Amino acid sequence: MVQKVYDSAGAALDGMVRDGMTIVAGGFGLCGIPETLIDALVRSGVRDLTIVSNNAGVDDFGLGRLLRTRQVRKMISSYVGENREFERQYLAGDLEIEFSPQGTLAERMRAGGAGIPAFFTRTGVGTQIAIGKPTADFDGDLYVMERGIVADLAIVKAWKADPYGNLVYRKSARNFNPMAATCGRVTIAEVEQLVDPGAIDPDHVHTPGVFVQRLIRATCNEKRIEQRTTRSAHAA
Amino acid sequence: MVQKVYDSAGAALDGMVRDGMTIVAGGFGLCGIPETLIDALVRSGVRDLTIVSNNAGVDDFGLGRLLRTRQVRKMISSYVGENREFERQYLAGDLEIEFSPQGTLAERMRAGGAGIPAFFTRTGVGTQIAIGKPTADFDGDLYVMERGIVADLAIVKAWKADPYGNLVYRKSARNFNPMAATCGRVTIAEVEQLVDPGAIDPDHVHTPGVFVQRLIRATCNEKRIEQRTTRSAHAA
Amino acid sequence: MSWTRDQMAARAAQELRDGYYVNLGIGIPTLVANHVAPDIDITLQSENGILGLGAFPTEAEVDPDIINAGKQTVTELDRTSYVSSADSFGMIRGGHIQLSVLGAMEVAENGDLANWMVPGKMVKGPGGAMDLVAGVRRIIVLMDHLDKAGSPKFRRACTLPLTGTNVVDMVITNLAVFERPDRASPFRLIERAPGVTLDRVRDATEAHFEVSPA
Amino acid sequence: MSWTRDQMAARAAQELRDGYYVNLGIGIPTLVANHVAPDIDITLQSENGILGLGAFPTEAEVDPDIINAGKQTVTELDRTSYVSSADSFGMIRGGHIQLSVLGAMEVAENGDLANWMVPGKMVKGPGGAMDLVAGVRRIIVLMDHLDKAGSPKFRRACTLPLTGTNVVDMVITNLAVFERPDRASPFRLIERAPGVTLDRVRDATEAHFEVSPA
Repeated sequence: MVQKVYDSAGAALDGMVRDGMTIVAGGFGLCGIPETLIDALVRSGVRDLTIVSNNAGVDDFGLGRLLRTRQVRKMISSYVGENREFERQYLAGDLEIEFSPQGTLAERMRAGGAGIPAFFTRTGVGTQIAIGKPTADFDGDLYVMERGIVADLAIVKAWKADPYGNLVYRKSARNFNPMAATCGRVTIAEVEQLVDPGAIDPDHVHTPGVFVQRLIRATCNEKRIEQRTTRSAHAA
Repeated sequence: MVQKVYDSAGAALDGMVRDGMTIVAGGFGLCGIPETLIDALVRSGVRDLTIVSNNAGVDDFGLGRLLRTRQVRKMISSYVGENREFERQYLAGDLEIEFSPQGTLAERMRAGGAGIPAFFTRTGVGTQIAIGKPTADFDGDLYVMERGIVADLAIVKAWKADPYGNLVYRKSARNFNPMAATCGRVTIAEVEQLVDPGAIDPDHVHTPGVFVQRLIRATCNEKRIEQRTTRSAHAA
Repeated sequence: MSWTRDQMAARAAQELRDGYYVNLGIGIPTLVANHVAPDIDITLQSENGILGLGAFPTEAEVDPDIINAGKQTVTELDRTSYVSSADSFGMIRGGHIQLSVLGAMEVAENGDLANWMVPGKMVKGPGGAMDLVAGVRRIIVLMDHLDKAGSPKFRRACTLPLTGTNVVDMVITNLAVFERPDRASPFRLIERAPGVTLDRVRDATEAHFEVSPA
Repeated sequence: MSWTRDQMAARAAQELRDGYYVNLGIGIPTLVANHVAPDIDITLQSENGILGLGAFPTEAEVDPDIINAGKQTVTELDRTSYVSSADSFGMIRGGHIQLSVLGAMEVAENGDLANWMVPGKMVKGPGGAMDLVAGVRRIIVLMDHLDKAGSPKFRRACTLPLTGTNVVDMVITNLAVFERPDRASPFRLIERAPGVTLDRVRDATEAHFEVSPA
């Protein structure tokens, strides 16, 4: 059996990174992001990356770390509002951004992973997002054509994995991870728990092992919270 | 709270059927088919149906029952090989068939449910399936455009449901049911077990309740086997 | 007099129907959840991948793996299911969410909506707003009637880059409520805040609108 | 002499590599699973929605909810996951399955494949065959060298309606093995069954092919 489990993020990235490559990353905001692999990418020194990710992290966490070290040339995202370093580099012309509406971005990843090079959506019709893209009329409504995304590498965060690479996500940390896992030519997953073969019910697998080539135990599980909103326990 | 649980298949179908309508049905072969709802459709006497389903059942079971009573005008399927009644009616010109490759059919249901009117696939390029359909070149390969499917009614079979309509399928009985559930303007699910609110782990839901308008306990769970293939227990 | 934000949210909550699946935008729209009538059961959707959003957690309940589309910590309910963002936007794009309440910078009389960028300012991106307005069946905008400079936000045409074209069904401001029965019809003024005259609404509105009762 | 069906399946099994995800078609291709080398670990996919197919069940294990794409009862393994048919064909169409072994009525020298309909006979439909040949990275055809009428099945061009164009990478018959390194290259005869002469292969083959070693 091919061994998918690697000892460290550095070992899992070995031979998988090169300057100018495209990397898709799971996560929404700072939730469900592959913290361990992002740190390893920082250490790898790889440059001129195109990163496909819904968000760009914050200044000192998540993908923000790769921005701070200026390893990123272009982002494909739906929202990058939480990151001042991003703004500085963008305004200086050092960083390119391609905005994709959030649902369109999610679908572009799924399409790329499922061998669908393009699909039509109403999202963005008549807006700047549709400029330069083909449109078509179906049953009297206008739709814009969007392209599937296939990346050189996908990095995802999951809650549990078995040695076959079957992944289970936890709650809203699932977000973009399942699609990201499908659209990398190589996919590396970091997981909070590595469990024995058979420990995951076959009906509960979110990402089947076929999509995961390499696997590590996550060593960074900080899970920083962006908006800690609470209510009083007494009011409950 | 809107009550989704109905007392019987007949009650759940009440007001939902009309001659000439399009119905999408989950199931693959005789596995995971909505047996109870199919029988109720037979009893309803509704006619001139267009049925979207991967298969057409067998002569005396599954969708074959609706064929035998000549309630079906057209099938959209990938494979109808197990049904002689189908063959008789087709050769007599009483039944129309639109073949869609299995993966294309699954994707067309998903697309219809997800608001995607059309997508491109390599499947069927250069074959009879692609005749009359637009094609386009992406990155040097030719693809054919296929349309999303939205049906007037979807009927699906699940293993478990809670009163909110959250569904869980069992093993390979999942097959086409999740996509069928999304692409009906109204979706009725029949389930083997109705469980209490909260009894299904939110991470294990296969079809979220938003897609299910009506729900019944299945009274037919024959689950007929088409190819009973076994090995000797001693050889194991 | 004009309506407070809570009163605007309460007015939007009157549009909810039993059994609705609803997506509430970030900001004032989230207040709508506080005004749901007791006999109405709705399910809130969060586009990152939660169907069945609960309230904010107590300190003890805070779970970094349960956040809403505003990246706020939330809780789950006995009806909750989690899905991928692709499946979540499948619900949205596929028309399975009945109602969305969103904020806006500008709304045009033809139903165009602008709420994602101001030229010359740093662009943060559309997030899920374009998907919501394109896919959800009914869109209600909650916004101040005038912007900070005192200019009308309900306009003949949007001056800002659009989020969607012909997507707004109802506009609730601090002064008035405008509605249209379908997207081929003009907006009609159906309610005014207490003490707000028709003339005041006309003065503060650039968009053409009908008045009901006429 | 010519190869038996089991020998053809065993030859196909030699193409398996450790870690491969493989889809085996209905009929002779299913026999390939019986010939996997002990040091090779592969995972079988069934397009209805099983990744990690097990053997046939014992009578006690039969479960009508576990069937393969041939509608046969099967079992699950400790690696198994179930997915929807949409997700299953996502694996196939997206190129995540390394190898598929399929039967064929005809293969053409340009790699075209016909295996789904015979004009004049009742058409049963393509099932998943068109998706498999379009999406799986490498396609091996297992078929008899001649049809029942004694005509060559490996032809200049297919006479039957196509399942896919330029999709076949290797042809294993009861007489010989043909392969090509990529889909721009011609097929090359690389093996013959014991006692089968080159002339016999030429006589029984309509397709042009190269011979290796030349």
